[in-house]
Amino acid sequence: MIYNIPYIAVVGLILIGLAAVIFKRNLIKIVIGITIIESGVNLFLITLAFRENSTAPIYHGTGSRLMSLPVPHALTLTSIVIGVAVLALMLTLIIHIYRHYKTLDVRKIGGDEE
Amino acid sequence: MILIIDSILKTLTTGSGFWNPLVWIFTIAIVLLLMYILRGFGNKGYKEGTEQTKSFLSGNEEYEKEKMHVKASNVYWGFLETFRWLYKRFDKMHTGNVSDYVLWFVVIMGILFLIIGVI
Amino acid sequence: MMGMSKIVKTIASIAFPLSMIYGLYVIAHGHLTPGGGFQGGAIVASACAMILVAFGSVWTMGKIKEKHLSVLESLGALGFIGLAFFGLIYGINIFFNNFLVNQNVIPIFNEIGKGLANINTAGVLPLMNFAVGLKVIAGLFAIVLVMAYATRLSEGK
Amino acid sequence: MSDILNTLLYHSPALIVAVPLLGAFLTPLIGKINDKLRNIFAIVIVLITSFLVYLLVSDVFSNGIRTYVFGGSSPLVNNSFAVRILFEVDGLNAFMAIIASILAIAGVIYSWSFMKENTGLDKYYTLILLMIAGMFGMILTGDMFNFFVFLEITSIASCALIAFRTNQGSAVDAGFKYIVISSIGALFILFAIGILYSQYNALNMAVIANSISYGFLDKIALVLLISGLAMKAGIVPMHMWLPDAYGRAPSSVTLILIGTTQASLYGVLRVIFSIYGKHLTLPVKTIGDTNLSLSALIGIILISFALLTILIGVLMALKQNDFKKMIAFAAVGEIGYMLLAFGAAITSISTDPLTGSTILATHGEVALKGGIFHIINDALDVGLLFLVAGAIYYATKHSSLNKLGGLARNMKYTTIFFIIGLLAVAGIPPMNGYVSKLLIYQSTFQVNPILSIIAILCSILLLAVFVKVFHSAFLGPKLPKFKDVKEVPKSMILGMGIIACIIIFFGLFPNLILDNIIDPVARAIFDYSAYIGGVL
Repeated sequence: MIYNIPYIAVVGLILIGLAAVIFKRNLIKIVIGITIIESGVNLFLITLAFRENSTAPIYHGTGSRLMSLPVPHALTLTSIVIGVAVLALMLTLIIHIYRHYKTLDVRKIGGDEE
Repeated sequence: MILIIDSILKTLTTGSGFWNPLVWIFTIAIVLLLMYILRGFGNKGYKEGTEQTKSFLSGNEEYEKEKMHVKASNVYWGFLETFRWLYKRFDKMHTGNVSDYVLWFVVIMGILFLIIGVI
Repeated sequence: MMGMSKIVKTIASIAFPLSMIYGLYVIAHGHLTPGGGFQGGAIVASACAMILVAFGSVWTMGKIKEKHLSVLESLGALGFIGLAFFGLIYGINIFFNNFLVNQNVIPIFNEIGKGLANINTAGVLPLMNFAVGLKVIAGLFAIVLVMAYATRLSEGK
Repeated sequence: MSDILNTLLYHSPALIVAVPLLGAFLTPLIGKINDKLRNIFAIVIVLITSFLVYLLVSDVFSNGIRTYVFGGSSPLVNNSFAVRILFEVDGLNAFMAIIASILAIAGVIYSWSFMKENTGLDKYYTLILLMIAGMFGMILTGDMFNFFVFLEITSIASCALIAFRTNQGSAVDAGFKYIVISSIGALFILFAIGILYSQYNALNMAVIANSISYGFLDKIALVLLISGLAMKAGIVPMHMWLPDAYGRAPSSVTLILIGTTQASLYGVLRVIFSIYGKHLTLPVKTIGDTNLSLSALIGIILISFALLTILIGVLMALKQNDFKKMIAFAAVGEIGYMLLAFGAAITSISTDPLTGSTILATHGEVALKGGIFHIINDALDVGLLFLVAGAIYYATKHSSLNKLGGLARNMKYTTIFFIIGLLAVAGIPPMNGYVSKLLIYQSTFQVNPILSIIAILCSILLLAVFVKVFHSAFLGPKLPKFKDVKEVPKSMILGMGIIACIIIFFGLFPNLILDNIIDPVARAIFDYSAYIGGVL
């Protein structure tokens, strides 16, 4: 049971993020929701890498040779890097949106100007 | 002999028929030629730039150019009017709100879960 | 965004070199310890962002221009892709080939497995880490700088 | 000479992605020297890439699957673990690469004049080359996680390009919507990749396809992959981002966006046909005496999505008054046709009672061919129409159809290109759209007559949509405010001309294309064991 807690947390994080994206009106909160979904997925990948009594995958020469899987760690890192880029892009676009529409309410933006 | 003609004609067989664009072009060329010949039987008295070419609006004056052009939103007015009940729903669907877009995604994902996961 | 008080400025200028060195250490030891180009670059970029917050975006924009950063960023990316292309030319001719390991051209990078904490191991990996680090430092700092500058403009109106 | 060609051919899968990437990072440095040089540089980079695509494609169609491993020589480590990143190119990948390269060439040439009046063109060319690199990466990769990375690269670059005209609030808004949608979709795809990795300890598509079983977690992964990729491909009712993004981006960007959308569609096909290909004939449910197999289930799902997509896309297009938004909705409808064909093909998959292998019925084969042919036709037709819309915007600075009129008198070439695109999209002979739609109608009629009736009806409505555009933009009296409108510059005509020539060529010689390109692709899609054999 205790090993399932991370997976429950993953599903919880994804659901919280989705709820934030769907029900919140502020653009910044929508972005926060996406970031929460992303942390949920990252947590899932990290959890996959875990082995009991394992160490970080660094070559020591001596000691315990049981290491956690390095591949999901690499995946998580890549996904974090991509997440940073997406986050920066979204925030930049929000700055522009605020300049044009003078609001961050998701219902009030996006109409055609004509 | 028939086989050779067959293979030239049936460039694209679809199971129940065939399609050859070259034959089609040949046919359309003949039809165009016929049309041109028919056009030659027409009245020779047509002159450009006289009152013959003026639009006939039941005797009224012709409007200016901008007003004469039918606007895009007026085209297919009847069709759009008939299906207004349908378009009302479509408009309700296309809110232009990004939260709704994600909501549709989640709904579809849920439906697919029900269909694929449960069955 | 205007600069903050004198205390903040002093502390920031003391902490800046320390965090800078720590970030560069993480970049340089990317192939030996956890971390690497992106992580170290993010540390250095956040050190720069700290300076930005303390001294204000106008002052920082006077010191360093965004277009210089974008050139640095291009150079970092070019270094990474260029190293990958060098793999095509040397050795067994594979894209992303680690051409500096087990060869006789530049033996300094040849020492894989000899000393565990030796920085000259692992062939092209440290070089790629440097390239990625350069790109991340320039890229992240440019993003933060431009955003701070942009919000300054909208507040001024 | 042939030695160099052989080396290039050997490395072509990697170089097709790496050359635009290198070009993308060199562009800002070259842009510091000279603007014209930078434009020429971008075009040259795309031409080199297309040449590499040509080499790769001609080899794949004659010699079969080509696998390229990064950083090593064998895909397997210790004969068991497939940890290395690899590109695996079979007929389907090669076919998508052809589409991507045609769109990339036309888009880059077109943007020379089209974007001349904008500032920040260094970044524009960097982003467009990044987007092309990401698109090729998505198409060519044989690794699930790599697919996700390239998906994100493409969506980040294209989002920045959609919002390129930051002085228009609607463009920025469309970019924001696109990035929200695509990042959420991509995160769910990543989640599915994690699920698959946790079970089969591999990220390689072929290895996963080899060892996949159809348990509960695989079902979840299938749902997540299909719904995430379907959203990126713009399938109703997850299409709403598409008219915004297509309609508000610069036209040259829209052209390449079509390519990325179809790369996502390629992802759907790869997931269904290759990764889950082993279990397509698996009976999942018994109702009475008949077994409902997975292929029938997925086929019915795809067909119902397709009908929704066609109907809503076309009906909404009829109502729009904005030129580009109208074409965007028509593009949604066109995606439905491909999906309809693939759905019809999947329903006809069954197990051969004698050999036990999976076979495709004859009408399924025709449907598969029609669907594949329609992918390239849709990209060309809709792309040409978007370029025409861009040309009209360039000449008149209007995109609302209510304000346009009488342009045929001033812009002859553009009008001709529009007529070609109109006939092709509506499926009028002798354009290419007719051939693929004919195949689709024929095959879906054998699945269920109602499907093909709806398809034909919507095709007629599509013609009506574009007749409306033709009437209100090109016909009518010469409006006084457009007195001084001139024909667009040469590079834009060249960009449109390339696509128009290909459309006419495909229309006049469909058998050439069908025999030499579509047939191997149809066989490659269906043959999942060959795809697995490319790695293991």
